[in-house]
Amino acid sequence: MTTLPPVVAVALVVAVLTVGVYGVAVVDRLVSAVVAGWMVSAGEALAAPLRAVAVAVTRQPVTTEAPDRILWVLAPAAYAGLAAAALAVVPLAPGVAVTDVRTGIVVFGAAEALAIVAIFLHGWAPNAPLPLIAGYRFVGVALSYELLSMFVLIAAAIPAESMSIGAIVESQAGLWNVIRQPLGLPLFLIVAAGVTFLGPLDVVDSTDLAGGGAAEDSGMQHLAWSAARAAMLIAFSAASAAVFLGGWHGPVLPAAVWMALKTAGVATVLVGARHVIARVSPERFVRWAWTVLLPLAFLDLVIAGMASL
Amino acid sequence: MLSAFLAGLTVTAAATLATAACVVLARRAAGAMSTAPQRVPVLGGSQPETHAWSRFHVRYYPMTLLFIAFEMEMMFMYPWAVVYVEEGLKALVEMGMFLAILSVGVVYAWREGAFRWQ
Amino acid sequence: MTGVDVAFWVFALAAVWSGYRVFRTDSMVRASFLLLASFLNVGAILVLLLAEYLGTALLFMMTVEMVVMALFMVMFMMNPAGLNPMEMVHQPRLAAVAGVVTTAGLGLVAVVVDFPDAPVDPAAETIRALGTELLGGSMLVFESAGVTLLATMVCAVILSAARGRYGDGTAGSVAPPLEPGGDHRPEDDLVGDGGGGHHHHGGH
Amino acid sequence: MAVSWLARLAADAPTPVFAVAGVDAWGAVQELRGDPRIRLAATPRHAAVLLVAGTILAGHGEALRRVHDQLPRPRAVVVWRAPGTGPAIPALAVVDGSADEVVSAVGRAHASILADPTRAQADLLPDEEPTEWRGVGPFGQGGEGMMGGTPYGRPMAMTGDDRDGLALDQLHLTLGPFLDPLPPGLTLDVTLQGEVLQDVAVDRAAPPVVDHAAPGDPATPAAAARRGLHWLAHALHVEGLDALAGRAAHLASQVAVGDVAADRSADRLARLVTATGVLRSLRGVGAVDGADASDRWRQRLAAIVAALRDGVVPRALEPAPSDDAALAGLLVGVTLTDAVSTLVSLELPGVLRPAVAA
Repeated sequence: MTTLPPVVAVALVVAVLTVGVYGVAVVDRLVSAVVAGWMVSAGEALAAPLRAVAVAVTRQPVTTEAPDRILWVLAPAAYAGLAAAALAVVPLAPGVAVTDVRTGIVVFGAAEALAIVAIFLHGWAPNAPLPLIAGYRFVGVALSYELLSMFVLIAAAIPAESMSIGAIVESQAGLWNVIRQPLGLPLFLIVAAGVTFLGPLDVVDSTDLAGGGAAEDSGMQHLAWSAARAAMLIAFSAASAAVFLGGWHGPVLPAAVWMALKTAGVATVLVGARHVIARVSPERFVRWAWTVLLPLAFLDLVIAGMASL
Repeated sequence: MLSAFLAGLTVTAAATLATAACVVLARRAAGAMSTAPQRVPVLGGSQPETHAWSRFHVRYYPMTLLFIAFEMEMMFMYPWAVVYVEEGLKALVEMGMFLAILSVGVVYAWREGAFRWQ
Repeated sequence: MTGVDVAFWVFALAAVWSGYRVFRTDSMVRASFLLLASFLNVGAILVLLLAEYLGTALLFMMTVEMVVMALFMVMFMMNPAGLNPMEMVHQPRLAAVAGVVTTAGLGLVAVVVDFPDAPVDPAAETIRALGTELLGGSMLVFESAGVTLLATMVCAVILSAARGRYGDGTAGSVAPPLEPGGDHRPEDDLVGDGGGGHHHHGGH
Repeated sequence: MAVSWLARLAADAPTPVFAVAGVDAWGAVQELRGDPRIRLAATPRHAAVLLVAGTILAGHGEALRRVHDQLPRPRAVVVWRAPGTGPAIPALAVVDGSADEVVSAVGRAHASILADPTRAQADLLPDEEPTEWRGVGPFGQGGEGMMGGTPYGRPMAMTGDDRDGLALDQLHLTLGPFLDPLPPGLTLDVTLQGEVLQDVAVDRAAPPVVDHAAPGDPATPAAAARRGLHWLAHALHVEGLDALAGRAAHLASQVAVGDVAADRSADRLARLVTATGVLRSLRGVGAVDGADASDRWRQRLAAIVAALRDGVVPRALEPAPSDDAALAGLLVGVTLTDAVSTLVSLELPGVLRPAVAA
């Protein structure tokens, strides 16, 4: 287990997240333009994130009556920090890992669980009805998808004989987990959609609650939240690529390039899902998660177990 | 190993602090506080009668209790997964039993309608 | 002092400080998540002790548990966000005495007892050993835990779900008399005209 | 110099707009979702420009001023097609022309407040807290006891009974009249416990006089299709499908100019909407006379396609439920999420149907 010095680690993670968040914003612009049937030039798409930043910087961050100011600042900060933590346990190339520890998937799961706290607090902090409702209904959804995440990651750990994500990647040298454990990736993508509340699980900052958790966010407060959300999407895309899509394994191209391509591919799928899959009501998702998805996760574990006997 | 954890912690702290700094600086730079009419929560033009913070009636509370029990079980499964290949059939059978017991709990809860909004 | 010592003191002080803040804040949400912060620091200390799995599992478990605790705290506590000023402690004098005595007792144990000094080899396969133990000598314990948790799940559903398969959970329930041998008072029943029983107004 | 560079960069972004529309201009506002130069925000907090369109009822003056003040500074107001009878609001620009003109005006207003923030518009309501509370009461919380104060000017929520035997706090809220997800002119007085509606009172705006969005004979297939597409754009937006909403809105503007390619696009749009699974996710929500929200969506989609492809003026949907009490009854006991989905799917007389018969 080689580790990077902290300074290099910070530089690496910050660079990946910055490029990733920028890329998510560009892809989001392109996909929404395609779905809406608009023409958008490449230059315009590339400039879109910068312009959005400029708009946010020029707006006043509004406060509400008696908000919890500390938690309101802490929520996006913690969410971004957890995205960095989740990305840190994912090795980006052989030997290029910040925290590829033996308990990798547990640390990843802990970051995912702490993200629930950050998202709940973001809804709680403004002391306003619509964000509060959004925060609470998210927790119901989150506690339901959390079990799925534990199951599919444990299933991936079985053939690797280790909880380290680096070892999980190594175990896929012959056959990728997406084929060996076909239910793993779809279930994990549902979890990713939940943590970044997009597409079918767009239950937090949703339009049916006039912006929901972000209904009171303006200016930099909103930008920080959106950027943290995109960062988490990148962290989950990288984890999906490493755990299910063989990580850096692939012919011809260098390892890091494969990893980057697979991460970008998963991120594009998730961003696309945001525009073409309708929201499921939280109540129905909770019922569905426990009665349909959880048995599927059991099945995933059994398949993984059978294949590794 | 500890150095890897230290690197992870540094990365987490750096991202957290950088984001917090952006928000705090923007709030400082905006100068004047929000005015009283600006601070009213968004409800489409009307005012709320009370504060939003209240004894919030969570509708999925039976599910959360079930979740706690289930999650505690799951923590046993991480070390189990690591030795699975080594132990082979024994591990499969044991975990099968374990999961069967848990499934009984979930099926029972489903039959009693515990996943419905109360 | 080694780096590990420095880290230990940082985490230990952070754990104690956030534990102390739990009792100084008026907001139930802040209290829950300050307690979580305390646990996170304890988890970090476990990692420093090279109990890698226990430490990281503690982070994971405590996080979701504190989320659920926060939900229930806010549900049932009066003035959950502490918007109105209030006294957060009951029986402060007794609590202070109990606190001092406990701290002194535990402190004495910590100082006086000669703890074994048996550092773990960082390369030791502790997680593997744990897994083998769960499938070997401790298998019965492990399976009993499964049955116990099943009982927990069933009880949680019975106690909390308002409606079951056979209809309203309170249907036919009769409130016990207030005094032993006293008369049953229909107005205490949970069912019926909504009188009595469930007008509890929280409190802390 | 740096600031002007930033201002120019921000001015090039799609302008974030919060729209407040009278029933007569609501359709025209929905059509703006098809224009990439602006972005209709779900909350005033995300907007830089307030667009006030059509006839705002005199009784909604305070609500309008409150929404105006909720926009972060610097803010600008653009008024569009106002008949001059509504509540007065100072505006940076007043436009009476086409959608294209108003989008340009909105962009110019944004650029102008960015370039010179002194041009931005100040609050309309006085900077006063809802009630006097500072220093009142033994602990200065504006009252006595743990629940009796009015800290920060507002009282605390109080408990009420509920169906599962718990008696937790209720929030009494008025949603609207300018809440983005609600149909225009609709105000809901709700009592919420958790996210479930315990009590609902519906208040609808009086039917307005004229519909600018679809001038001419409303009985033409094109006008009917266009009105259907306005509904679809808003409904897709509420269900979280903003990009598809843009497509629906763009199609509406194509229909308006008599584009012949519109009929094939309508077919494609209906297929795309079905593919999102929105019809499946709305199944069982807000059933009236055996038809749920999903059925109503399907009927409306079919009507749009029929109007454009076959030139059939669709039979008007049964306005259901028939009265406000029945509508309120439909919403009691469901979550706010489902209540919004139900309202969006319904054909509400006096709300979605401008007074075409007049």
